[in-house]
Amino acid sequence: MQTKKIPHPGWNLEYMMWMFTRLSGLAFFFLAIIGMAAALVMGARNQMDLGTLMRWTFFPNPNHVLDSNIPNVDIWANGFWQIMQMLVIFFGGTHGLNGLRVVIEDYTSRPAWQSITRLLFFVLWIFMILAAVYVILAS
Amino acid sequence: MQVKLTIFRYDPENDKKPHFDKFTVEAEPTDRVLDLLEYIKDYKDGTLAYRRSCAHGVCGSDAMRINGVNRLACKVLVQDVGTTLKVEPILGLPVQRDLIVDMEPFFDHYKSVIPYFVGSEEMPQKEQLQSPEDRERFDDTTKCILCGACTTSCPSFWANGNYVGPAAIVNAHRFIFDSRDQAVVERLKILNDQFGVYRCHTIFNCTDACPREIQVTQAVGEVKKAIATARLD
Amino acid sequence: MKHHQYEVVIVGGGGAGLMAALYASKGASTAVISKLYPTRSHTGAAQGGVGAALGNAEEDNAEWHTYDTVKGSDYLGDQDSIEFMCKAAPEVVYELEHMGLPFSRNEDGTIAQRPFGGHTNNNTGKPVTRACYAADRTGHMILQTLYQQCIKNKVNFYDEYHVVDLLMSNGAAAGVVALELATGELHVFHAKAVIFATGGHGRVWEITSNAYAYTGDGVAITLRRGIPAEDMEFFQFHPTGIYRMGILITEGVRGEGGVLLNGDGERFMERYAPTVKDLASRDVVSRAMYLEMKAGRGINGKRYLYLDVTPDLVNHYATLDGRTRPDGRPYVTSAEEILGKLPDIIDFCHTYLGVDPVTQPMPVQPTAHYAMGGIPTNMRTEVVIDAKNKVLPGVYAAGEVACVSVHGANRLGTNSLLDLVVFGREAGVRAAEFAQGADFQPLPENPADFVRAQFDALRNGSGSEKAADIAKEMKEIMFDHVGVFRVEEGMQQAVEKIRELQERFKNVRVADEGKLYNTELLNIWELSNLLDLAEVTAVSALARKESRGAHARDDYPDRDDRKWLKHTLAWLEDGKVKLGYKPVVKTKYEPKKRVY
Amino acid sequence: MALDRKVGFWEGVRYKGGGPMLAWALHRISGLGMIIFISLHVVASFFTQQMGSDWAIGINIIYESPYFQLFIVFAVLFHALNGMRIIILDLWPKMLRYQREMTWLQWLIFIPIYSLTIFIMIQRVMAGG
Ligand SMILES: Cc1cc2nc3c(=O)[nH]c(=O)nc-3n(C[C@H](O)[C@H](O)[C@H](O)COP(=O)(O)OP(=O)(O)OC[C@H]3O[C@@H](n4cnc5c(N)ncnc54)[C@H](O)[C@@H]3O)c2cc1C
Ligand code: HEM
Ligand code: SF4
Ligand code: F3S
Ligand code: FES
Repeated sequence: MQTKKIPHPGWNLEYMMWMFTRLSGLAFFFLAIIGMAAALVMGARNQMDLGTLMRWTFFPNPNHVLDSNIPNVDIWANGFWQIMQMLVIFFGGTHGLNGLRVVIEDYTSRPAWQSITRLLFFVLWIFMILAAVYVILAS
Repeated sequence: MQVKLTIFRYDPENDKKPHFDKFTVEAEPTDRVLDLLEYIKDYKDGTLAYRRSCAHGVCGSDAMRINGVNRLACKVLVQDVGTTLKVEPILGLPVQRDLIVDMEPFFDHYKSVIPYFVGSEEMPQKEQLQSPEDRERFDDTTKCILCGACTTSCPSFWANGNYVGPAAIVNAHRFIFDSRDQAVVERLKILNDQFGVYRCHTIFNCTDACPREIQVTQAVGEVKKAIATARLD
Repeated sequence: MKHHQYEVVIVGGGGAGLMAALYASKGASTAVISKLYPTRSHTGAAQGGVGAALGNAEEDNAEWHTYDTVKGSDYLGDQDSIEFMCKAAPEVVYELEHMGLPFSRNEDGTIAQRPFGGHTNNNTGKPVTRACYAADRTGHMILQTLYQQCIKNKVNFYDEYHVVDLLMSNGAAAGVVALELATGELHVFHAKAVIFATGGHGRVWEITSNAYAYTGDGVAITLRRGIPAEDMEFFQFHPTGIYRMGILITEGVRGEGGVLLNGDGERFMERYAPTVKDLASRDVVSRAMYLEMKAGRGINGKRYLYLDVTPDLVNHYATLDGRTRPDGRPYVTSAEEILGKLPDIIDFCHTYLGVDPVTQPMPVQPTAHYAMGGIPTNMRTEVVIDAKNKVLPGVYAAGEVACVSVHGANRLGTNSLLDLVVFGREAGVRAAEFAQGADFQPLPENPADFVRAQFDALRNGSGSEKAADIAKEMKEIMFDHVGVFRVEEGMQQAVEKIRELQERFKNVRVADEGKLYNTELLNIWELSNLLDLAEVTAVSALARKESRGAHARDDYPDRDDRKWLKHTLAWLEDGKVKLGYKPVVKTKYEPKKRVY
Repeated sequence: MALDRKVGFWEGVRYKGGGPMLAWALHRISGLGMIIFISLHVVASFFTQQMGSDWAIGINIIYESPYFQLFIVFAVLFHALNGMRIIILDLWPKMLRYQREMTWLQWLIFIPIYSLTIFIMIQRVMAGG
């Protein structure tokens, strides 16, 4: 059978989040590779505390690596890494919180509950992103 | 050889709670589990209730949980499952008596996905042409006998009875990928929903359970992809 | 007790019932009552194909189809009905295709067809491709497609309602009584017209391809209400059932070139049907197999033979036969082709035999398969109740339960599915027409009493007999003595035995006192139906002193057209079988000796 | 009158699903583990930075403990690999036929990497890190 184009069946939250989950999943791989490579180049090799390495990789923020024995963390504090941090937190937070929503909605069939949980999640999501952005910019 | 069966019993008229009954029967290795149930019903306990008809895996009456997995009792032989058997009703549908569950919710989901051909209403002069390749495209999902083994093996369905379930998606797939059908987008719209394909998390129990060896998860995946990309391929 | 009212009530949700429902619901309020979920009906088990002279791959026409069917019926079929059915065949097949039925396809996109036993090119006598198929799941596809269309057309279904009685007033239909399985409650359906489409009764025999549900309820119910049963001695034994289980292996296997072999490895059908060999009609093949096994040429002397479709062997015999494809190329098959065309058969063999048909032969034996006889009807599916074809107003029958008769003494493969759709449609149309021009008959007083009495008897038996034992003895004696081959003595024995079993049956007792899903009560009630049908079958068979089609007697090996070219009618009166006969309808085909 | 349709937790666990069912359960657990951990962490960092409150330090102590690290490494690694498998299957549903092989492959990649990680971590702990 040949590929056949059909009208789009419609955009909705579930559809968009499904797509977003897959795309962000892919994005994590790239972000992680870039982050990890940079962290290693910049000194994590000497350290190899996995927790720290991961914090570097996923959230390259001076705050985050304070307790390492790498003295110079200033190089992180530039615009590029700030954008990377924001991307990670945006993707991670959205992917993860949406995942949590999916899990909860898997187990609730009552529509009333659903609107409440959705609102809650929305608030949580906004708060988390704002908090993260604040932390990033303030450091 | 002797086979020991532990069978789920529940009779709402007399029992408050379900319990298990044990039976021991003489059997050949090539006997079907259904043959054992028939023997028990004939000679040991006539009150045992279950559904069956064709006895060779084509009518879909006797889906039940045999040693922890959904199977058709007429399609498993003693030699495939061993001599200690635990037989229970399929999960996620209300038990009406013993191994009989209420299939209505299952059929309601089935009916919700436009599970019928939509074409022109005119009286035909000749057949609509379809190439063997186009016919092959949806062959797998035409095999479904609506036994319910897949849907009732799916943890997502257990968790949430609103999920249409793999069987309904399989039957939608059968028409979505039929080159003659004209209601493809309507079906995709129905499945592009919170309780449509998105409740499937590729758990695969459905494919393992399907007695017709339909690639159920693949069918669900193809529908997801058709929705995601607005393409049929 | 609950009451319902519909203009047309259809008993049975198989191919015939659903087709009738589609048409009846266009003109009248309609309900389908079925003891199984409609998709569990036995039509779903049909494998090989539905016959229609589309002529997609090679020359074919309805005339040939008609002649083949008449000849196949051993001239007992009513020729006007047969002609009607064969003419309607291409049209209904196209209609099914437009309902979405996924037929297998030829390269040019048309519906694919395969050869089947007894279907021939009337000029050459060679097998013709006439069976329209969807792999080896044709019946499944028909059943699913019709059910889907019923959903589309919002037909009313009463699923898992077991019809147990037919109600009549003023000599016409008034409705039916049904037991709702889930609650054990009796329901009365008041109707202007009732269509019976309850399928066959193969469970009378020990080895059978038929479902547990095939207990002849329709015929038994009508017999009890004074309606005769026609041609009950003609029951088809399909040559190739899986040894000991009876599960059917479609004739399509032989259509694809499969060959029957005896214990000496000989293709014995050459001796019995020199032209079409393994594709002779079913009665001929079953009889030949029986003779081979009787002569000690079963596999290892046992009572089975081999059906072989391994590609090498198929190609070997295809070359010897000079078999060609419709386009003239020599016939050479491969493992892939066989896998593609017979997937379910291969699956059955894996599951139940541990045999791979692509590399190993399958052990087979004849298996009780199809009831040619049943409720007598005319061409318009109206039930007729005497030798003069007096119509019983408002009662219709279609499908395997009916005897139109298009199958006569022996049904050709693929003609049953055709029968279902053609006469199912006819029944729907006719019943709706009837309903538009008729009033509801008043319901009889206490409509459920007759059934209650039957159930009470089952509940109050002494309990000294087990239903299962009686069933087993009935099946064995019927298979041994009223099976593929029959002789006076054996059948006499069978009749006596069945009568004895009828007596013993009175002592059976239903242990289950519950109401919900009391399957035991219904199974035992079904056994009472089987016993009645077994008796009618054996008595009808004993009376017919000739061999014709599926009724093959050792002591009367020849067909006797002078005395026996007539349909049997059997009434059940006060537990006794009364026989009568009616003439066969002949149009243009004079009886000839039947050779394949 | 019929028995409720609800499937209890243990009832569900008793169902003999295959490898993919296990993978799904682990994917869920790891995903939830990560998001809960990250949420706490972000909130904690926020409070630490803003008001230097002490409870953030408590959280840091938890996630710096070796057991927690074992879990979180497991979660990240498993979730990433399994997520990748799911994405691939979503893109090419035909691969679902080779599901079994894919699951094998996934474990084949997972086990050495995770073992190596554990090995390194244990080594560090032994070395008095
Ligand atoms: C294994 C097998 C293979 C076959 N292959 C072919 C083939 O290739 N080609 C061919 O032409 N024919 C074939 N046949 C024959 C053909 O399939 C059947 O004759 C045909 O399907 C019968 O259809 P039906 O509609 O009359 O009955 P069914 O489809 O059996 O339907 C009977 C219906 O009646 C209902 N019912 C019965 N009793 C009651 C009751 N008391 N109350 C309420 N409802 C009741 C049942 O629930 C069911 O819905 C095959 C048959 C078998 C068994
Ligand atoms: C390489 C990285 C990642 C990939 C490839 C990935 C991929 C995926 C995919 C494909 C799903 C959907 C699963 C399904 O529909 O069944 C998913 C779900 C989920 N992910 Fe991730 N993910 C990654 C990282 C993360 C991270 C960092 C978090 C936490 C913040 C996270 C939390 C979740 C959660 C909670 C779910 C929902 C679980 C469920 O529905 O069962 N994921 N992930
Ligand atoms: S897809 Fe398979 S398991 Fe599911 S209902 Fe159909 S036949 Fe049964
Ligand atoms: S088991 Fe359920 S989650 Fe999807 S793959 Fe099958 S439907
Ligand atoms: S009895 Fe028909 S599928 Fe098992």
